Amino acid sequence: MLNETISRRTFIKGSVSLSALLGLGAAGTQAPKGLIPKAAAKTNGKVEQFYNACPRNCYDTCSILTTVEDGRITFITGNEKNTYTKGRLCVKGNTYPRVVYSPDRIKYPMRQKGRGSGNWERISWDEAYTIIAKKILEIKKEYGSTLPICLNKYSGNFNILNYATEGMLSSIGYTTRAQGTPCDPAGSDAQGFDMGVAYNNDPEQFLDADYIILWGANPSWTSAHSMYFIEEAKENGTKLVVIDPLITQTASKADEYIQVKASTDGALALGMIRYILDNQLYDKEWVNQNSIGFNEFFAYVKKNITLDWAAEKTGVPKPVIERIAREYATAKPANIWIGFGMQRHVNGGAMVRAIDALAAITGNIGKKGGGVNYIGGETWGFNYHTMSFGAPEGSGGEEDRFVNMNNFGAQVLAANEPPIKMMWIACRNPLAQDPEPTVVKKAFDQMDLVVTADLYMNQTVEYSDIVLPVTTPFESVGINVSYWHYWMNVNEQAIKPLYETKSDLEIAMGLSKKLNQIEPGSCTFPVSGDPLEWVEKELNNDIKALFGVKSWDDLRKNGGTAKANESITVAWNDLKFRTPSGKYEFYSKKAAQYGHHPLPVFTEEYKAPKEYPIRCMSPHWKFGIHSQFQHQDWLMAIQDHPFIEIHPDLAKTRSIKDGDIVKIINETGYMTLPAKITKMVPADTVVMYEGWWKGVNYTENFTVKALAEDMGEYKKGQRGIAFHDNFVNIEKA
Amino acid sequence: MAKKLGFLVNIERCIGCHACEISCKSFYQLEPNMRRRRVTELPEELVGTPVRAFVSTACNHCDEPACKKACPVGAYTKREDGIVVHDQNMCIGCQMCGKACPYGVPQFNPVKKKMDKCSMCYDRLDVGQLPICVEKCPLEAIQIVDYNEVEPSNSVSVVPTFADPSITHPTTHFILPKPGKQTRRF
Amino acid sequence: MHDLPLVIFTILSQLVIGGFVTLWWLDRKKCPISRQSGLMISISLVVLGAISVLISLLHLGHPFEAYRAILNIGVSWLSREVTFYGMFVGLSVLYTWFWLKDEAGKRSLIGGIASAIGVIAIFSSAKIYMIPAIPAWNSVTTLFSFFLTSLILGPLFVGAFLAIRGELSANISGISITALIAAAIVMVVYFSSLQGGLPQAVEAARLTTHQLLFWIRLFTFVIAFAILTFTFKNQYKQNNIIYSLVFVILFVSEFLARFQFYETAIHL
Amino acid sequence: MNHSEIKHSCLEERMFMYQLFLHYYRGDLLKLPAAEWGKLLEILECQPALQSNDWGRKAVLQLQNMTTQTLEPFEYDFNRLFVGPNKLLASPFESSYQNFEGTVMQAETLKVRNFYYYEGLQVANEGGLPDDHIQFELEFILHLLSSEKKKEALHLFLEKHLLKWVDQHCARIEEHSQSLITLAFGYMLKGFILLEKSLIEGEGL
Repeated sequence: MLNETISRRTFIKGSVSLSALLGLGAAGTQAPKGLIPKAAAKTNGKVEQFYNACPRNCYDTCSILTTVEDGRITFITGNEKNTYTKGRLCVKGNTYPRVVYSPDRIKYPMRQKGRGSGNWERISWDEAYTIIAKKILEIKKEYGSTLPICLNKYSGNFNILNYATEGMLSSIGYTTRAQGTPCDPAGSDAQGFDMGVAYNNDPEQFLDADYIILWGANPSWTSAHSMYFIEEAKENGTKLVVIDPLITQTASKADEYIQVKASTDGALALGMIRYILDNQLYDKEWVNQNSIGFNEFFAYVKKNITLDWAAEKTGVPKPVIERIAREYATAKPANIWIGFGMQRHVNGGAMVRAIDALAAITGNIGKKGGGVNYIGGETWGFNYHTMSFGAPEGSGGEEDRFVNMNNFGAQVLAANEPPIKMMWIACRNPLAQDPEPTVVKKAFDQMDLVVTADLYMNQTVEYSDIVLPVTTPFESVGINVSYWHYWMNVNEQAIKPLYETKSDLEIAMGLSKKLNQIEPGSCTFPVSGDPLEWVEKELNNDIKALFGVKSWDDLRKNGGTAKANESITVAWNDLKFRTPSGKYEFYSKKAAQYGHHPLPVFTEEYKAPKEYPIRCMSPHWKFGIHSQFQHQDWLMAIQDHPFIEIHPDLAKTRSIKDGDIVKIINETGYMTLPAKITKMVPADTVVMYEGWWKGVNYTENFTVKALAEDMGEYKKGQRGIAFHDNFVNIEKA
Repeated sequence: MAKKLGFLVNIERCIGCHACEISCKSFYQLEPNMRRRRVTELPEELVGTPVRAFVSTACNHCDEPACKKACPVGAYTKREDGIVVHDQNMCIGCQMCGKACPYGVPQFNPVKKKMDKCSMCYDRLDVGQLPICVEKCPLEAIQIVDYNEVEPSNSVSVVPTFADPSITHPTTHFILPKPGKQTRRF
Repeated sequence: MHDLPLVIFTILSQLVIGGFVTLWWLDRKKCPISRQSGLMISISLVVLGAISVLISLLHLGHPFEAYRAILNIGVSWLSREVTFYGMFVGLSVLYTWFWLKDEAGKRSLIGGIASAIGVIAIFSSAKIYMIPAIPAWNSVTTLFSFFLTSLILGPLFVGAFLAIRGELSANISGISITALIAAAIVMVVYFSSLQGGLPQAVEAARLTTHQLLFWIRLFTFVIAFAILTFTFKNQYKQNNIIYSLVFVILFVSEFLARFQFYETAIHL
Repeated sequence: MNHSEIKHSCLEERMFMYQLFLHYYRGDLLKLPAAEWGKLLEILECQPALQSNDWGRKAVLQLQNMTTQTLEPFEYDFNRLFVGPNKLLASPFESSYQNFEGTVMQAETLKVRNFYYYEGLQVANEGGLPDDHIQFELEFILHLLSSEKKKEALHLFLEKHLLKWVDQHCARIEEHSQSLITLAFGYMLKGFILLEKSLIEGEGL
């Protein structure tokens, strides 16, 4: 027991000295209090419900209903008032309670002493803002502009208010931006050349389709809510055809699955077109009235395309091509959904143009339930008020400078006059998600300051100087729409932000305040404001009319979700295309301007080098969206390690058995992971799913070169990456 | 006539997404490895052509529940509507039910030190709501059926990996996927 | 391994019941057993019985609520096992009391009742495991092997005890050899039925025979059999050392067999 | 010394220790200059509670070996253990131990919150910080210690909360600590909690 021999006097002296030493009163007297008298009105058992919006980079962009008891979330599910979400979430959405309350979240602003050292010190927001602001001003002074500051932000959170980060950086002057997208660029350009812009039919219209072709799309994993409508349609007698090099989960549900050689989908489409033209199955009237360049295209096909060639090229037997072509051409309406994966090839844009042409000659464009559906942006007409403040007076430079997001590392390193010295990273994990991660790391090494805003520790945070903790959707305000369905979803603040987390908008205001404190007028971004006012400012009359809502608050009170007016849910219903000619352009001068063939011709696929004969594809994984969600332990409990899918025939040639550790290697890099032997992949291809980073020291991009797609500059400023033209060799490790 | 409630699992519609499993876990705030519903992968050659197929199973609310016979404290009751309910208050955690169940349904909860299993959300059913898994399946692949009223003609009572139904007469039925046409290169 | 308490419990309870029946039988047959020896054996059986009960509680999530385990006696074999084994242990205490009081008549009566209940307890115990969910268990061989464990270990335990006390007058080797031969037959039948059974049973057989434990079990079994056969005709060799040795060898052997019984059980 | 005096001195000593840990977990010691550490060590060296058990002595011994070099990694290690941004190696939240998956703001956190409510208190930033951060629990204990009348509540809170998880917390510190100071405080806390346990057992209630 306690030692009685030490006198009380000594002891009291100790106690007093402790307080004096720390310059604080005894706890509970002068020190800032953690505990305070309880507010009188507090009672237990208060249950509230809030509407949230899942802001992830996902077709489904769900409307969420969040149950909050005593200020903490107890259940998160779909909003029944949204007929697309239908009250249900995907598996990832169901893990949101854990995302919010995992003890592993980033809680406080912190500074790392020595990039990658793991030596972090906690700093206040004020200190963080000061460090960043001072660096910005220092750079501005040294280089005469803010161009050495580079923003790399993309799709981690598509809340419209999150554009505040872009806005804040525009508000300090002209900066360097990671431009482009690893997502859809080639396909979006293709649809841009053909129709003016990519524009898709409402996915709820799968119910109206007579025939559905899912072309390189796997909605079972990437858009479960669309899959519901597809299954419903199937049950009503609609035929579902899936064209894919892999037997995906969706292909497993098809009435007919066609295994096409990767990167030859364009040849298949052109073969089908040849058959349709030969057999007079095309819609002459539609083509005559609504398109230009059909005759040139017709002539090209007649001259260059044969069914035997198509069969040879694609690996799909001629009779199958003929049958599918006939079925597709005679079904009314027939619906094609082109997946993003299909265009991640060096000829991806050209292939999408060929498929567009297939839909056009059969008159399926502009029809309810039909269409050649890829992506759309018709509901995104917000004010983007957060980006509206412009550069401050006297900013150096004339405009923003761009580096290609898809070749980020190399282009950052190559940038000079001025070089890039500071990086701001938000809603992205480039060290895991970019090709050639080692080069990206080198680019980081060149920086004076790397600031990353994130929810969880990941490779990019590990290699940053300052990390800023951000809120989950449930802790901030926002508004979301989808690039696929036609709903607008309100995001209410359901709970207080945990720890010291802040939204990108709050961070933008805070930094602007600090910049203006140090150097008045150095940042045009507002220094304060209620997020609720900010979000109201996003809605203009057009978007209010489109969705039939009076205001954000009105929508919040009335179900939290609204669908756009029917008039826009059928793409090109008015057949007024947004091309230079106003018609569907089989012959596109615009395409020629950008250095492409004006017609939807077949361009050759990337050929496997001799040493690396096996294609390694990295499609999306069902328990993650890029590098998000996969690391959550609820999902790790289902699948706790990455794997590579190998066809038994291929495995045999390398004596690889199920579960063996396999080394995947090419000139860019290598990694080792367990094999899963399966007939779901062809024997010339292996598959490693995208976005796995937790618990391994590699990412699927270790072997991916920054090989460009054929298109992307027209709509996205930069070409995309041919992720799926990644060739490797494998061996038993 | 009394009801005979059972799950009808439509494998044709199931995309193996695990949303049923995780929504149940989230709703009941179950410990990480506790699952009242589980999604398992079926053999690739299930319907002849190779496909990715999954089946989602929970408690099968058997007509002759082996758990009920094995339980030494009588924690199991079979309600009139056929739901097999496990009373966790009575359970002493002997785990015999888990051994006796041909489907290994009752799981030992290492925190509560008691067994745990699906109750078909009977408290929700009793107030006119659907079980969480039924309500939350994005594909509407799980249904509750009163087998005394309808015997779905296209359903079967057994799938590969599912134990012989003659042991406990489970009420769960399955709709098997229709084999699609495949043109494969390999 | 979380079934270890059950391994120990089943082995001990079967040993205790077997020993008890042997003691009662010898006593009833008027084989000369001193009061002191009878009391000592009886007490040791009660102690082992009590230990077995305590160990069995270890596999419960809530050991202090174990008393409720008799509630479902109408249908649950586990309830029955608990009830009958509980009764058996209770009666064996009473039986011990009559050894203490040296009341041969009451002793014989209570012993008889307890023996019958003990037999029912082993029967219930075996029935718990004869469930279709675990094909390797779901056979009458489980029942036989449980009784045979009792028959192998019980008499030897008492025999060894009496031999040490110098009071052994019956030929225990005979019973044990018979039991071992029966056990060998059951073993053969068991493995051939596993091989011809459901995939889970085949897997159980494969797992069992692929463990070193199985070969130790077989080896100890054969050694014990050899020693016993060697001593069968030679009363002089039926001494305390031999019986103690054989008991220990067979205890290990049976323990390993039971351990594997649980360990390799493959659920449907 | 008569009986009541012993108790009195125990109480003050306990308050000192709780205060020390409160300051520690609040991060007040992170910026303490090397010279001040010397003074703190002097105070610690004459604490009867510390000297009375192995862990306390071990802790003081550790701190006596302190040099300016050992001071530098202290903050980084403190953050790795208790603050982030990485996965916390020795989470300071009760729910990380009491909740099976370590999720914060669950039933376990609410129980702590209700305890505060019962005493008419709440976390200043309620909802923003899980109520069961060790810093709040320590502050709450200091509040309860300040009045003889709250003894029963104090014992209940210690038994149901702090004493239930701090052992595991200290074990994780021991496992992951890379700094002499965090390890010393881990030892010190472990030793102090042992004393608290025996004190409560001794006093019954």
